[in-house]
Parts: sequence; structure tokens; C-alpha cells
Amino acid sequence: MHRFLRLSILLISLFAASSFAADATQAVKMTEDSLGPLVEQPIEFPHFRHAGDVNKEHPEKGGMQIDCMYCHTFARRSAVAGIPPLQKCIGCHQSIESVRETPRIKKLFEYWEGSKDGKIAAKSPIPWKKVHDLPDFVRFNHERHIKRFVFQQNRPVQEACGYCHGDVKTMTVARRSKTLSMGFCVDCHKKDHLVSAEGGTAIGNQAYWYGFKKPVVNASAPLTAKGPNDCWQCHK
Amino acid sequence: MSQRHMLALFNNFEEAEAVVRELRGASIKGFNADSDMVVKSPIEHPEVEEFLGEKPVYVQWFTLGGALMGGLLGFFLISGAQANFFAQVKGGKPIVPFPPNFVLTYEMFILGGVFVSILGFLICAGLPAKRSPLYSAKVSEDQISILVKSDDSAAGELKAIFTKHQAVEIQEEAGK
Amino acid sequence: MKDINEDIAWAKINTDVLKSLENPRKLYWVILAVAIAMIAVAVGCETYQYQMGMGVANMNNPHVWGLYIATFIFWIGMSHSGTLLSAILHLMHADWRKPIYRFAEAMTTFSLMTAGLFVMVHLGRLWQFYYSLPYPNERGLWPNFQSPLLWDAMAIFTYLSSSILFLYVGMIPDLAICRDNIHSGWRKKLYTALSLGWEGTDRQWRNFRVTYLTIACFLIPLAVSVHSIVASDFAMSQQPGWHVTSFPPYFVAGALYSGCAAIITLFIILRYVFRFEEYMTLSILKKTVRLTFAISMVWTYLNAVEFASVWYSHDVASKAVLIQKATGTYAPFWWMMIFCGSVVPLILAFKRFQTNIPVLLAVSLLLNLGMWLERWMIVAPTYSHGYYPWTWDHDQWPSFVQWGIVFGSFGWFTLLFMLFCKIFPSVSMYEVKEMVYHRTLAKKNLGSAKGAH
Amino acid sequence: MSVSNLLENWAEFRHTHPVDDVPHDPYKWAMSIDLDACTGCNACSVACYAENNLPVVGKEKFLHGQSMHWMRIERYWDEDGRDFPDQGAQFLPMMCQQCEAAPCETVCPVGATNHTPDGLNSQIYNRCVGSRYCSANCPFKVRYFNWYDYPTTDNVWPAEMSQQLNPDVTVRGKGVMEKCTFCVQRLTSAKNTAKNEGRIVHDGEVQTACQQACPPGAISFGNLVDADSKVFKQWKAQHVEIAEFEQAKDRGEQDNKLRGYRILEELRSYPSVMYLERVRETAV
Amino acid sequence: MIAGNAISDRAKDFPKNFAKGFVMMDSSFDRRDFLKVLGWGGATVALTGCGFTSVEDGKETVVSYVEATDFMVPSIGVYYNSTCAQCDAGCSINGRVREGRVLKLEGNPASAINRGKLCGLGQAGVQHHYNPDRVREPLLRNGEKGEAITWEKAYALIAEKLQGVSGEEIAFLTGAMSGHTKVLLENYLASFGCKNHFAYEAIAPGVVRAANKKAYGVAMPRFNISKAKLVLSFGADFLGSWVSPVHFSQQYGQFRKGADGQRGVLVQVESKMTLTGANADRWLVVRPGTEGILALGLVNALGTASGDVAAAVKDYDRARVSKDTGVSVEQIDKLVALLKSHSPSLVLAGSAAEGYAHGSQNAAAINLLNQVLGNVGKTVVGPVSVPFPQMSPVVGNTAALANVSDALDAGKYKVMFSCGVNPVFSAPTAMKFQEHFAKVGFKVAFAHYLDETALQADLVLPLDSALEDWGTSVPEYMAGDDAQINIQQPLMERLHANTRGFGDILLALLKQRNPESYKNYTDYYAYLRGAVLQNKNALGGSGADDDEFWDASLSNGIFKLAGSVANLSGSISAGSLSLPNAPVADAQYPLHLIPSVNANLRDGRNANQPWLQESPDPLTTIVWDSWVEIHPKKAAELGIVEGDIVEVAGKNGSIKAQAYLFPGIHPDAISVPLGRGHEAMGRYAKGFGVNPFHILDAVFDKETGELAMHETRVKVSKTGQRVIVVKDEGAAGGKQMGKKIAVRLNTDHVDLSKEV
Repeated sequence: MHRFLRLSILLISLFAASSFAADATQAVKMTEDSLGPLVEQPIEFPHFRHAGDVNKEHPEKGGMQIDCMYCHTFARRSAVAGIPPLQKCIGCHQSIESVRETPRIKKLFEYWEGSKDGKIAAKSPIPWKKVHDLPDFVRFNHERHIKRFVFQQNRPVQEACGYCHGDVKTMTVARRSKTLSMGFCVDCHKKDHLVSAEGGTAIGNQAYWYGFKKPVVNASAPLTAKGPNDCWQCHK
Repeated sequence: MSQRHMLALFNNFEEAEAVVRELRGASIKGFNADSDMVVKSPIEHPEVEEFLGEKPVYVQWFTLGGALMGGLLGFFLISGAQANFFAQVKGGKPIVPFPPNFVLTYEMFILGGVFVSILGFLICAGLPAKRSPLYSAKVSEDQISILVKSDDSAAGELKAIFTKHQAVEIQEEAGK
Repeated sequence: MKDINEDIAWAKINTDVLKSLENPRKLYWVILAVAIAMIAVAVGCETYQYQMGMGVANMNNPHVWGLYIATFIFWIGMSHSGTLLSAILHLMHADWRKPIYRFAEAMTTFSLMTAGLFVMVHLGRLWQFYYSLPYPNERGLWPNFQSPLLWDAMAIFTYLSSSILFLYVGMIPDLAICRDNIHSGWRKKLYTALSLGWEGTDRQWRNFRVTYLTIACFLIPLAVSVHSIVASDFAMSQQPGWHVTSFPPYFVAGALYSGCAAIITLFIILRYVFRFEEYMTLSILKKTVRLTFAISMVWTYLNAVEFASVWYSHDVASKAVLIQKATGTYAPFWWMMIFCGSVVPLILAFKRFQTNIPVLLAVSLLLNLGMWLERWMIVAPTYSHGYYPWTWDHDQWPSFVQWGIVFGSFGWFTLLFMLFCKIFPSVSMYEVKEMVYHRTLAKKNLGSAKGAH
Repeated sequence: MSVSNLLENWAEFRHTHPVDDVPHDPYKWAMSIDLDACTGCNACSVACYAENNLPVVGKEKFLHGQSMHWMRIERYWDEDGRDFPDQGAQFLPMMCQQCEAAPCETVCPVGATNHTPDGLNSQIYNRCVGSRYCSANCPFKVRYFNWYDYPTTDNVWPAEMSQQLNPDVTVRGKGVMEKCTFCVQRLTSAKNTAKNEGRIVHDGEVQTACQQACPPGAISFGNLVDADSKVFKQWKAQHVEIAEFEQAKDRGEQDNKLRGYRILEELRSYPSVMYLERVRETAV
Repeated sequence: MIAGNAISDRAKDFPKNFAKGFVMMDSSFDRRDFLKVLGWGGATVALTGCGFTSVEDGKETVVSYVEATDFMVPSIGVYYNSTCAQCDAGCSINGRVREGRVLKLEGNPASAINRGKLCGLGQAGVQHHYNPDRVREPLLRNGEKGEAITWEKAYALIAEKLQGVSGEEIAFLTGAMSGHTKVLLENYLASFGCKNHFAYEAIAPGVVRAANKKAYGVAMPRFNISKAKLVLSFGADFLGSWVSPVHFSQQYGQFRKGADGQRGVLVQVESKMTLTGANADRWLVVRPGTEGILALGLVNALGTASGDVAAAVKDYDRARVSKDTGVSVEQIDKLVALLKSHSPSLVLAGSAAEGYAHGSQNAAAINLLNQVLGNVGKTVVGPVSVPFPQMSPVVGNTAALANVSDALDAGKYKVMFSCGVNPVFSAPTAMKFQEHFAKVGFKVAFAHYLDETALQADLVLPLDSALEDWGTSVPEYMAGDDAQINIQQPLMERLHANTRGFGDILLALLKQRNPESYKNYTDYYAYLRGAVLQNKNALGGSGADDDEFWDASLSNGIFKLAGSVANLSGSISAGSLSLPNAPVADAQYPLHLIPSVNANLRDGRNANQPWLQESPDPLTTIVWDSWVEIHPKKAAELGIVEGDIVEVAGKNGSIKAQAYLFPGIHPDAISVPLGRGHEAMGRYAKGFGVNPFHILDAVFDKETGELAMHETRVKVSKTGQRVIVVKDEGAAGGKQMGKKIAVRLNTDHVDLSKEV
């Protein structure tokens, strides 16, 4: 009989293994590769100095807690976050004398005023390299995500942006922190997210489609809905 | 007591049959006809096997298990995959529609059945196997052979039976 | 006439068949060379098509499928003969199948592989082929299980893998023979590895028998499902001329038909090339031919049923497609299909032709042509005469790219098949021995019965 | 994809929305085209080229039936054997009918074409493997396949021409099926704006490119769920129901004063485009 | 310098604020900066849209603005209003601009002409702008080749060539002109004392204008199609290409619905079905040239005329009219009954009626019918005129070409400028224009493409496209109740550095003549702005701040101003009416050649825009080629089937093209479309189709001297070759095969009043 025992154990474990494999598809593996290469930027922008937390002991090491959207103004108004115009950098740095002579800031001003060797014309845009690059057929909408999570649900900006961009306030951005693969996006869209009416979204029965199940409005549990699940949301 | 293997080759199936019958009939000390005797033949030869006594075959249980597993796995894999697209219907059909899933379940049923049957075959037939201690290429040609394992003591008696039935050749190998 | 001569020595069977692995007739090498040249044509055409896009095949908006899908169905159909001979006739204890079922099964396997290639060739984005496979991926996406194409893929995968396993399992005893008789080179290693240490023990034979029978039982419904699923590609659609309930049995009959025709062709070729005259006897050929004739009549009947049901129903659009087939641009091909499929096989009804090799070769080739035309006549006319008259096309003619790839596919099949026959025993040795053994027994019984009188 | 999800939501997965028991909400995009106003001028077709990055295939490929016009104007003549078509020709703008039970959707092996919650038949270019089964199964033959690589090897947008391409619409490479999208890029942008403001899209807020261009205003487009929309009113006035295959008009109700119909309705694909029959004066 | 309105799509409601925003940026912000083409990360179009995943982190550069204003948000389109220059109807366009590139043209809803609508031709304007075959440098003839030179050199060369040439010896050939460019041009010519400005349009309603002038006192009254209950059009393809098709189409939409639920009825009389004819309730095929006879027959049958009109029409009884025109008596009766019951109606005289040697008579007869029906003042009303006569349009016609050709033949001109016209392509060979043109000593062509005329020129000056240039224009057909001056403004930065606007060039040339008067204007923009602000009050900006007014005007894309409505003179007279008898058959050339005007290709100046080439002709669905329309009966007679290459031979040459059997044509006529058959111009135009302009006989209307386009007689013969016609129509040939696809109802089965 032990042969049958062996056999049934084998079959059961085969079934379990295949079910598990099928079930675990969404767990997106993150490898070194999926984060893209390290990128050398024309100016190594110290995000931690601008957005980082204040360090009371070593103020020179800490940041200034500048809101992401102070510079990345387009993110809340457009699908594309864009890069802040050079004007924005200069606007502040014109009056910050203390770091005026540091190499990075000197470089910055070369783009504004033109370099002495004439290689950079005055007012030329800084050729930043793309780090968070999605394929051309993917259209991620920054505006909607920020409206939804920052403005309607009052999540901290750092958290909302950081979900995809990582803990920017501690770094200069040289590579991605998340894979940004489709599975990464879909994973999140499959989750139930809080839907709050206070933020101003009259969701109506939209939630039915996005959450595929009609929400019970008056139940004590908070109202949730899934993210949009139709392909045309991101691919057009 | 040390054991030895002995292989007898026969040209004739009737002879081999007679040997098996006799071996099973005779009670030789140090030799168990049920477990120590293997008949090797070039063709599938149910008549010879009959004389070896009822030996059950379990492959069909593998088949059943495999087919069921395949079918279940198929249905749940497919339905589960379809449930991923919870906001997209196709052609006005339900998200988990039965007719196509049945077709695929059917295919998976067969696939599971076939695969696991083969697996079962290999397990039950003990394949892949090492060569048994004594083997003659003649078996794959036209001769039937009987391989026995016995105590040294029984060897003589067995050999006598083989010779009696016109064994073409008897190979021996000393046991450990 | 005997299926096989019972006096044939078992050892001779071994040597005769094993000889086929070593020195075939010169014709073998000629066939191989021709096959490779044909493949070269197809590879060239496919490369061009891959580079430029599907447009070079000269398909257009209504005519989106062209010859590729037609030929795909043809190859799938071809594969059914193997199952017919090895599984159905096995269950029926038809002994005469034994010398020829091995190559029929090989035919099944390789025509399925060829058919699979056509699915690929047909895809607009071949490089994204893996999108249609169900496997866990980082996109979190699955293919669409509602699509008959996916059922197709699934069915073909099942069929192909089962057929390969069936072919392999059935070949294990023969592989052991090869192992025992060939003593050097890579072949020895190959046979040793593949024969899995088979020794023909009673335990092995016992399990072998049950397994073989079980898989044969599985293969029959599987084969039926495969071609009826291919039929669903059409029957499940909404197009006039395709949306026909009788398509699945019609397809299955057509499949068996073309498979049998191909068996006759290959029978004749193998018999000559590998000097198998003693095993692939004319008597067996005769039986195959009679089977083919029977199936051809089934096919003819189902064809008539399809036309009749279209004609008699009120489906105006389908009727229009039928009329267009018979009178439109495709009429020559359509009538040729009727001629090759229903008229030519009448020759097979005559006893004197049932063993006439040149006639049979010609007839079987014509039958295959007819069957290929049948598939084309299923796919193309619907496109030029669908529901929407505005898009009725100036009938599109496939470009050299399509013809080249279709042509090359025959080379590809032939190459694989011929290589197989050279590497593996294409006549099942142990089963021919069984056959001989059974005949000897029968004769003996007959003799003893006579003696009793 | 878990079994628990399946068991938990089984009932939801078995709904045959949207045509049957679960209606669209809050959007169901639909169109109505007044054939009496349509002059057949092709402005819509050109607008579609401009909006959706359609390649101009050239004479040779047009000859081979490989044209890429998502919106084509069909011209029919009377078939009564008179010498002259003295009641004019009949023009019909034909584009993807965005069927509710679209025959193309079920057959795609990779699921590149689906039904969206707002009632559109979506086509995802980057998912498409090019099996062309959808086109084979489309009764209207309004799906167009990229037979060649128009952007690169065919170079249909030479030099500066490529600067005209609409960045909101993916440029399709070879081997991809495409079709009318009801200008989904415009719809998405309008829906996003509306969502940001916590409302649904108003009637007239979003126009398809063809509707916008149409000089006689024959095309109306809007949200069929919204009772204030023109399209809703038109469908209602013509007694055309989305999930029916035979309408009041066909049954001879309403004294036959209706002129709304859908094409090949009897195939039960439930198109989202209603046409209004062309009218001709009898007195002359 | 600032300019422009920029309305992000969500801020359309606040144009004023935006205008203000511009003012504030005045000192720091250059408009050109904004129009600069940028490759925005994630927002640009990659040509490999859905091939392999094209993520290459760190390889691509994100381009950003150096300075940005509030409304400049990447990936969000900005809309500018301007004016369409694809034809002369003067539709206002609304161009979508993103990241500095103009993407798509839409109609400007504020314009009374097109009310937010735009035809295919207009939308193809972007393809004119981005056309790869545009001329990019000034080119000076050097043997057979053009040699790129600088603008300074080009201007100097013109100055040199004009040295010692009297005003009499200079000619300036243009298309229709209006607005400030016209003012500058007149000023320039005046500086020589030159009066030789010829406005030439190959396809223009020249005869109808003259007839209208006679009948109503104005050349182009307003036709209120939407108010008419019946439109009877004698060959006026107002839905396709006649005068202001987008405006008329838009009116047609209303006309069909009917203001009070009574659906308007359209009857079209012509020998070859036009797009309008294809949309008519009744399309009446008449023998070519007998439109006037039918009109007079109708006047007679109406029986309401008196006096000299009654006398003039009394010979036109129904039987005779029916015999002459081929329209049956019953049909005439029906039509008369309908004309009586459907009032007000509108009768239009179009190109099919005017294209004969007796075209003026035809048009007069048709206008007479309009008058007799009492439509004048109801559906034919006076146009509004712009209170700036110097800006009002000079309309082009074919008589101008005849004049200039004759003068060239006489060797009158030493220097000739040509701008916006292509007479070498569009003049009949019989006129020998090319030969005459060659006699000019120095030929300057202002050109977008190296078209047939530019190739003959000695100096080619590359023009800006309409989407990069400044300008104003006054439409000839003033559609609205207010007068309208259209503004043209750049939608993006100049695509090619070395093209110039026509205004800029004229200004530079004027500065050569008259440096003092124009020294204040650095460029044409400055001139334009100055001129507008000078007349701010008249343009509706009294009291407004200069900048604010300017910005608001640009934001609107038009100046709307109260103009004066011209009164129509209403005397009905048939005094000078004398129609010739129906034409007799010509044994040698039995068929009438009707050169048809395709709504998209017109006279061929837009032939190099691929959208237009691939846009199927609505009636035949043919693309990329010319064809010969033959009635199936006639074709059967001649043994011609579809796709036969036939030779169409007239007195002045022959062309070969594919035959298309077309039921909508008189059996005694054939038709070949104009606009194709270029031998130069660019990759999309050259070598496609044939050019029927060249085989037209040089017959002119007797009164106006306009080229009688329909007067050519030809014969048709098979060449033995056959091709497959490249068309959209499938094998079913436009039949519905019993399916319910495009369906038609009779009026008695419809209740439009219940419809939405």
C-alpha cells in the first residue's frame, strides 16, 4: 500500500504546486535588472537636500522638506509630470548665496547664462536623462493619481509619489526603485482602495465597474473600489 | 547464504511456458517462484504471463488521478485567469463562461490523463531501470528468457529444469 | 494474398528493419535534398514576410487569412491518420495495422509540428507569439480562453505531446532492439538512453500493455476533439459559410480522409525507399485503400449534407457564399475539390487498382490536393462574400510568399519524416513479430484442427 | 486569480453584462448618424486620419485592399434598374460599431480586444499578436490590419510629416490590428477632467473627431446613460434599444414613422451606432 | 513682442485672463519660445509605438522648458484660432498645438462661415504645412537647376531686375487676394504705377458673379439655404466645392431638418452628378448646356411672369423644353407644382450652367427664375460688406488668365511675379500660356512647392505655410449677419528657417521702393498690428486697451464688425436674354467633356497632400488617380468596361485614363476630374492621374470672357489596355445585395417634427 500513499502524496503535491504557481503570478519579482541601469545625469540633483527631512544635528546634511509639487508642478495638472523649467531652479538659487559657488550650482548657472567656453548657450534646457521611462504605448496619468490620493484622501505627498518613485527624499535619482512593470501597476489596481466622498468624487455606480461589485453604500465598513481594469485606461 | 542469478534462453514459447509451470509447481528451497522469477520476451506475450500468476497493474489509477487533476486544474486555472479581467466582458458573455471552459477542461483532462499515465507506467514498470544482472540480446530478437534468482543451493535444481526443457543457453552469474 | 508471410524469421525482421536505419535506396537522399531545397524557399519567403510585414503575402482587409490557415487545417487533418491506425485499429485488434502504424504516428507528430508552424507564420507579430501562451508573467496577463484559437493551441499542444508520448512509448521495445544490435556511435548512446533499460520483462510488458491501451483510448476522443476544435475556429464565428453546425464532423471526416490518402502516398514511398516490400505488403495496402474509399464516401456525404443544409435553410448569406463558390472566381478550385475529393476515389473501388502502385500514388496525390483545396475553399470564399457587400473583394490571389511558404511546408514535413525514418525503426519490429506469431498460432491451430479430423 | 476570489465573487463573474442584467453606469458611449444630413463629403474620414495617426498607404496598397481608413464613406446606388440614379446616391459612414456583444472580442486569442466598462470595444495595440481573427469575425469588416510597417520601412510620415502625429495616440507598427476607437483619447481626457471635478462628463463636452468635423452635423455622439444627452434622446425617440435585435420599427409599431435602425442588427451583436434613414421627397 | 491667444483646453472659459497673462509676460517671454518644438518626455510620439518595448532608461533625454508660463503644461493641448488657406471660402480654424507642434485643425465655432466645422480639404492644411516637398530656400535659376541663394541676394536681384522697368512692364499674377496683404500688394504696385494685377482662379464662378451683379446688383449675395423649403440648383455643387461649401453644408444640415419640421427639398439639375446632386431628392439629368432652357421653361410653366419676361419665355413651352433638355414633361409639372407649394425656395446657378459660351445667358435665365419665384429678399439676401474697401477681396477668374496670356504673347511684360497660382498646370494648352510665359525676361514665383509654374520661373521665393504666417483676409462670401475679417496667425514656429510670409516679402520689397514710409515696421507682424490698432474703433475695439484688444482679437481669430448690408436691386427683366437652341451633335467629337471639380482636389493646388489623394472621391470612391466617367449605356455602345484605359481626344489634345462606368452622367457626356495629373509639385502629386485642363478648348463666355469649361467636345476610344481601378468600392459595386445597410424612406413615412 505504501506505493499508493506515495502516489497520492505525489499527486496532491503536484496539484498544490501548480495551483500555487498559478496563484502566485502577481507577485512581481524584482531583480537588479528590472530597475534599469544607473544613469549619469548632467547635474547630480540632490533630492535629499531639497525634499529630505530636517536634520537638527547636522543641518548641512539634512533637507529642506520642500513639497514634491513645489517643483514638479505639472504632475498635478497633467498626465506628464515633466521636469521643472530651469527658471524654477534659478528663481531660488539666484538668492541663495551660500552655495552659489559649488560646482553643481555653477553648472546650473551655466545653462542659464551660458558657459564661458560657449559650449552651452544661454537659456538652454538641461539635458536630463530619463529614469522613469515607460514604454511608448503606456500612458500613466500623474494628475489622476495625485488628485485621487493626495487631494481627495489627504495622503502625504511623499507617500503617494513614493509608491512608484521610491523614497526620493533620501536620494538623488539615479535609477528606479520600483519595476514599473505592468504587473506592478495591475497589482495596485486590483486592490481595494478607499473611496471617500469627502474629497469630492461622486463615484456613483462607477465603483461597480471599477470594483466589479456594487459597493454597499450604507454599511459600516468604509467604501472601497478597485482601480480601473480596462486596458484603454492606460493604452490608447 | 549467497544468491545467484541464472538466465535461461528458450527458442520456443511452449518450452518456456512449461518451465514456468514447473518452477511454480515445484517447491524448491531457496527459490520463490512468485518473486524470484522474471520472464523476458521479445513480444507482448500475455499467455506466458498468465502462468506467472495474477500480478495486478496499477497504471489505470494513475490515469484516473491524472485526468481528474488535469481537469480540475484546467477549470480553475482558466476561470481564475478570466477573473483577472473583472471589468472587461467579451462579446457580451459572462466573465467566466462555461462552454469554452468546458472545452479546455476537456483538453486538460486528457492531457493530465496521458501525462500521468506515462508517469505511472514508468513508476509501475520500474523504468528507467538499470540492466538486470543477466541479459541477452537474443531476447530482443526471437528468444524468450527466464531469469531466476535463487540461493546457491537451488541453482542446480533450477538448471536441471531449464535443461530439461531444451534451454538454448543458460547464463549464470555468481551472487554476492 | 497474405498481410504478412508467417514463415518470416524473427531475426530477419530485426535485420531487415534495422537495415532501414543504415542503407536506404538512393531515392532517399534525393528526397532529402529536394525537401531541404523546399524549406530554403519557405525560409526565404518567411524572412521577407517577417521583415516587411504580412502585406507581402498579399492579404487584405476582408481576406485576412489566406493560405496559411487553410494549410494549417490541412496539416492538422493529415495528423489524424496516425491516431486512426494506431489507436482505433489497435482497439479493434486489427493486426494489419502493425507494420504501418509507426510511420503513420510519426506522420501525426510531424504534420502537427508543421501545422504549428503555420500558426506562427500566420501571426502578424511572430515575435510576440508568447503572448498567446498561458504562463504566469510580469504583466499579470493571461490569454483569452474564450477564443477558439486558444482552444486550438491547447488541443494541438495536448495532441502533439500525447502523440509524441504515444509514439515514444510504443517504440520503447524497438529502441531496445536497436540498442542491442547497434554497438557503436551516437546511435548507441541515443538508443540506450531512449530505451530506458527496457528488457521485455513480464512486469514491463504488463504495464506497457495497459498504458498503451489507456493512451490509445485517450487519443481517440482527443483526435476527434482536435479537429472539431479546429472546425470551431470557423463554426464558432459569425461568418456566412463558416457558421455551420456540421463543421466539426465534416472536419474530422476530412481529416481522416486526407490522413489516409497521405498514408497511401508515404506507404508507397517508404516501401520502395527502405525496401519494406515484405512488411508493407500489397495486402495491407489494399486494406488501407479500402478504408480510404470508405472514408471518402463519408466525406462526400458530409459535404453533401453541408451543401444541402445551407441550400435548404433560410440563411441567405450562407447560400450566397455557396453559390459564389460554385460559380464565382473560386469555381475552378471548388469544382476541382469536388472532383478530387469525390470522383477520383471512385477509382479505389476497383479491385484491380487497389494494388496498382502507380495508380495509387497518383490517386493519393490527387486526393491530397483535393483535401488541400477543400480547406482553401472553406477559408477564402467567405472572405470575398461575407455579410457586408461593400467589402466584397476583388478576389485576392495569394502572392509568391504565401505559395512559397505552403510549398516549403511540404519540404519541412518530408525532411522531418524522412529523418525520423532513418533514425528510428519505421516498422514496428516487435509488433510485426507479434503479427507473425499470431499468424503462426492460427495456422498451427488450423493445422491441428485439420489433423483432428 | 485565486480560487477564493472565484468562489467569493462567483455570482459577479457569471453576470452577462452589459447587454443583459447589468446596465452601463455611468457611461455608455453611443452614436447616431443622420443619413439624411450626411452628404458623403469625407470630412469625417480626413478628421480621423488627422486625429488617430492613420497611415496613408498609397495607390499600390490601396489597390490591394490594404487601406487603413477607420471611417469609410460607402456609396450605394439604387438597384431598380433605372438608367439614372435620379434619387441620388446613398452615403453611409461606416466605422467600428462598438458592438455590445462584439463578435471580435471573444475570438482574440490574447485578449487584445475587450469590452470596456463604458461600452466601447477596445483594441490594445501592444497586446495584439496579429492573428486577425477579430477581423475575420467582424460582420462589418471595419477592422484594419497593419500589413506593413508604415512608420519605418514604409515611411509614410517622411521628414516633418511625423511632427503632425498625435502624441495621445499610439502609432501602430506592423502586424497590429486597429480600428475606430470613438476617439478614446478624447473620452479618457474628458472623463479624467470630470472625475477630478467629481461629476460625470456633460453632453457635448467631448466630441469625436468625425463628429467635430462633420459640416452638416450629421453625427451625434454622447453618453447613452445620460438622459440629458442628445444621443439618448435620439435613441429614445426612435425607439431603438441597445440590447434588442429587432426594434419597434421592424415590428411595425409606432405607425412606422421611425427611421432609426442599426446595421446587421439581426446578428445580435448590438451595435452602438444608430443610423437614421435617409429621406427622399415623394412629390418630385 | 507678444501675441496669441492660448487656451488650454480646460480654460477655454477664461480667454480674457489668458490674454492678460500674455500682456504680463510681454517683456520676458518670446512667443517663438513657446512655439518651439519640444520633445517632451513621454508626450512625444515614438514611431515605434507598439513594437518592442522601447524602454531604454537613461538613454532618452527629457527636454524641458527653460521658462514656462502658467498655461504651458506638458501634454496638454493649446488651441489657437486662425484662418484656413486651403481654399478661398475663409473658414476659421482652431488649431491644436502641443509642445510647439500643430497637430490638428478644427473649425472655429465663433466664425459664421463654418461654425466649428471643417471639411477634409481644410483639415489637410497641416499636411501642407509639414509637407516634405516644400521649397525651403530662395532658388535662382541656373540653367536647368535651381541654386539656393540668400534672401538678401534675392531681394537685391529683384531690385536689380526692376531697375529701369516701367510699371507698364511689370505684371503681378495672383489668386484671390484680400486683407492687409492685398493692401500691401496694391501699394507695391502703385509705387511703380503698375496696374497689371491679375487675379486668376482656375475654377471660379466668374460668370455667375457677373450674372448676379446684373440680376441682384451684387456679385455674391447670401443664399439662405436653411430658410428655403426647396432648393433648385442648376449645377451648383454647394456641398462639394462651390463658393463656401462648409457653410452651405452646415446650412444644408438645418435645411434637411427644417425649421418647423418641414424638411427642405433639394432638386439638382445637371448633366454630371456632383456631390450635391448625389444628395438631391431628385436629380434631373439634362442635356449639357440646356440648363437655361429648363429655367425659362419653368418660368413659363409657373405662369406668374408678366411683361417682357412672359414674352421672353413664351416660346419655352413644356414640350419644347422637354425635347431640348431631355427632362420629361411630367417631371417639369411635378417640379412646377413643388415650386409653387414650397415657398420660399432658392434657385442656384452653378458651374455646370455657367461653363458654356452662352453661360451668361444660362445664369441669367436661372436668376430670372429666382426672381420670378420671389425669392430675392427672402432666401437671396444682400451680403454684408466690410467697411474697408481697400481690404475687400479681389476675386479671381479665368478671364484674367486670358488677358495676361494675351499680353504676354504681345511681349508686354519684362518682369512678372506669380503668387499662389499655377497657370502652367491649369491653363488649357490651347491658350499657349507656357509659351507666352517664357517670353518674360524675369519671372519671379512665390511658391510653396516647385510646381509647374515655379519650375518655369527664374527666381522662386519660398513662402511660409498658412500655419506659420500672419495675415488677414476678407471672405468673398460673407456668411453671417455681421461682417467678418479673418485673422491668420502662426500656430507654430517656422518649420524651415528660410521661408518667408508673403506679407513680409512684400514689405521688404516696399522698403526697396519706399523706405521712409515703412521704416517703422520691422516686419509684417508689426505692420499688421499697427494697421489693426489704427482702426481699432472700426474693428469693434473702441475704448479697449491696445494690447488687450489685440490679444482678444487673436483669441477670437476673427474681427466681427457691423458692416453695411447691401440692398438687392430687384428689377425683373428678361430684356437681354437670348438663349441659343439646344446644342447639336458633333459628328467628329460626339461627347461633351465635363471637367468635374472634386471637393478635395479642386484646381490641383492641394494635390500634394496625401490625405486628399487617399480620400476617396465620394461618388466613384476612386483614389490616387484620374478616371473617365461614362454612362453604362454609352460604355456598352463603345464596348468599354470598367478599367479600360480610354483615350479622350478633343481638338486640343488628348488624355488617357481609366474608364469608370458611372450612372450619374448624361450619356452624351463624359467627365474627368480636375486637380490631378501634376508633372511636378511633389511626391504625392507628381505622376498620379491626368490633367484635363490641358485639353480644354479655348472657348470663352461671350459676355464675360470667362473660360467656358464645359464647352469642350471630345471623342472616346479604347486603347486596349486595362487596369484595375483603385477604389474603395468592392466587387459588389455599390449594391446592397438585399441587405439593410443604407436605407431610404419616403417623406410620407417620416415625422421629423417628433425627432430630436
